[in-house]
Amino acid sequence: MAAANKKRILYVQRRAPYGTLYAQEALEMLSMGAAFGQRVGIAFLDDGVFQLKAEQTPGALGMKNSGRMVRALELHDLEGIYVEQESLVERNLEPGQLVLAGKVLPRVELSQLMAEQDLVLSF
Amino acid sequence: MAAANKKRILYVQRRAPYGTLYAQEALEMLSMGAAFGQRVGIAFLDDGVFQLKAEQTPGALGMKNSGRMVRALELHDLEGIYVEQESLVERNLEPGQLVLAGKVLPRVELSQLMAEQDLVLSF
Amino acid sequence: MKFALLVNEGPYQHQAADSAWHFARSALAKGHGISRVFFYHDGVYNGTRLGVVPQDERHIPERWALLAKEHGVDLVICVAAAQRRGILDAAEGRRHGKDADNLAEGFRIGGLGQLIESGIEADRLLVFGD
Amino acid sequence: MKFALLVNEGPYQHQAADSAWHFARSALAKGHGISRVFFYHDGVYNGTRLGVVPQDERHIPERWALLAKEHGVDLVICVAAAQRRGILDAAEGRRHGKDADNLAEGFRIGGLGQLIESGIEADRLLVFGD
Amino acid sequence: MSTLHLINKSPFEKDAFDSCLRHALPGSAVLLIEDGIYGALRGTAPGDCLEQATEQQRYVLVEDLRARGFGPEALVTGVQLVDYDGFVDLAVAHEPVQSWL
Amino acid sequence: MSTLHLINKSPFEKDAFDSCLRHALPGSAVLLIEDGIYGALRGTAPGDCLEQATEQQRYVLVEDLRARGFGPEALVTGVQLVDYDGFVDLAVAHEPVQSWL
Repeated sequence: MAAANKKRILYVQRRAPYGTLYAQEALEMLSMGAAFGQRVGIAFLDDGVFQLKAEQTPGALGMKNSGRMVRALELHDLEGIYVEQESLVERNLEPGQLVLAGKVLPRVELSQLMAEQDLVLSF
Repeated sequence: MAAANKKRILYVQRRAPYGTLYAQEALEMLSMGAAFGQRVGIAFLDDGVFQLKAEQTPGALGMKNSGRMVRALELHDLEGIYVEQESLVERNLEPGQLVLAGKVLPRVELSQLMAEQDLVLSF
Repeated sequence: MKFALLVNEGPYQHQAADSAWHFARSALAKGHGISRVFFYHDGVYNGTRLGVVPQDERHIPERWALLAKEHGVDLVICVAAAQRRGILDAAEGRRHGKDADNLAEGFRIGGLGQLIESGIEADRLLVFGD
Repeated sequence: MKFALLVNEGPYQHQAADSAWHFARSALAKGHGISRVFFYHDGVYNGTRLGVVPQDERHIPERWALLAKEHGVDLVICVAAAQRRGILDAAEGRRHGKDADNLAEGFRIGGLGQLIESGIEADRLLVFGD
Repeated sequence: MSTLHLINKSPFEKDAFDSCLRHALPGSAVLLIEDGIYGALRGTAPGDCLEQATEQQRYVLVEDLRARGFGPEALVTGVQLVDYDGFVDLAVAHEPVQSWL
Repeated sequence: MSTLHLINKSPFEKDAFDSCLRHALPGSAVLLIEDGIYGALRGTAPGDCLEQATEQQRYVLVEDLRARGFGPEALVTGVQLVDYDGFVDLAVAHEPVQSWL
């Protein structure tokens, strides 16, 4: 498919990990679908930024490490990994505390980015 | 069972109807359990007060009328039907717009009432 | 126009499955196409054939199946989400050594790729969830 | 002390079933009793025997069943909530003319009265949900 | 084309409504469905917020509004009612369609 | 006996945290579990709110805190950590136990 025909697809992650499975299953979908040759990105905003927190240790709960799945995003050929600045600030998280170095964007720029997509996937 | 041995049980309804089934299934439980000879009450607060709104007409959605189930509460031998005043005000609802005449309580009194229960059931 | 729908919640508990069905029916009535409805997360529970619903209540899985039968809508249950939650077709049931299966007629088990494919091919993808 | 638990959500999708299980296990380890776990709303999905879970992941229905086997915990699935959502035992399946059923061993189908009963008899009733 | 934002959550219970309004660009459309319709009630904080979002087209799904016992007279000004057919038309006219779950 | 309030929701996403704190009487206990633990983070609006609720005993479930990548140093002052055994002890010591779902 020619680049001009590629669809821009954005996964929007607004939920915290562990309390629900939404975040994890969205990541599973992204990793399966990333190979479809489209222009795929992922955005973390609101409680979704908690998915990026380093040092997640869910062992005592017997749950899979969601932070490790997030880190694996860097292995995929993604158009971009975006993190909303205001969401980080409201939650007292700093970029240095995150499992990966996404592109931190102010809300106004993330809003623009979301509006430019062909497809927005929410979970 | 002697009155002194009866348990005080309060159903706490904090969710709106239709968007989820929680409210309706909680009412089903109450109507089944009301006959157990305990001192059973129900409290509507936060979005739960929307369950009380008169003139619900879910026919076009093919869903059961939740307001009718709420009205049927008056048929049960309940200790009380309580409605939080602040929750009504925040949602611009007036007692006259409700399907039944519950006891409207200010938040501070409802808080006290909840604390006096033996059992609080949330859905 | 060709729509694809993603349904993320099970029947009854959340209104999402209802809203998606009403949207699909209206779109079809207006002459649009629904190429596929993909069921993910708890949405896979829409595909059970074991539901017992009172006569006077809507039967959500059967309603979906009718849409498939009358309009050729492709109803796809995500295999990964379904396995975890105990929704299996006969082949999956056998493969995993189960003594039963529960997928309703009109639905099929498929992979996540089929959602992505829908998203690419359809003119619009709408997500219904909680 | 005697506890009863109410679980309002299905396995995996929400943490409620996990939290309830961890609470039960800790209470039992400390010498308390768990008289009953009652599954309501989407909680009834905890009782399926058709779930297929990867080896390295927790199997929530089996974990509940083990609690029933080792500690005699009564695992009750609400019949009204279960029928709507397609969770049936063999008798229910036959009664409603279904060709299959899916309730896991260790669970039983019961009425809402059994939750109320638990609430009355137990020293504490804890609710786990979303 | 501009975005159609879908909100299906009560603004009193969840943050989807607030987050959507913070992110919706001028010229985009916002459609309130399911429990989202509570966001359009006159005399409430979320309603005031919606009323002031004059740079967006704002719609309420009438089937969900009626189900919950409300009619147009309960809504803030500037909001248009649509039925499911209108919902389909909005989805045709906008791209992408973004759900705020 | 006094109430044990259970909060399992993120205060940023849902209203359960706020509603619970508005209703919890002096002398009651509040235990944050699951996504509720985000309500105890230092340097956030909900955290400030929890810190000021000095008339209630405030607890955080450590298994849920660690799972989400946080430790005691991230929490506001006045909050005690408990594990699942401590959760059971709190449920024994309080009545009723009220879940804010």
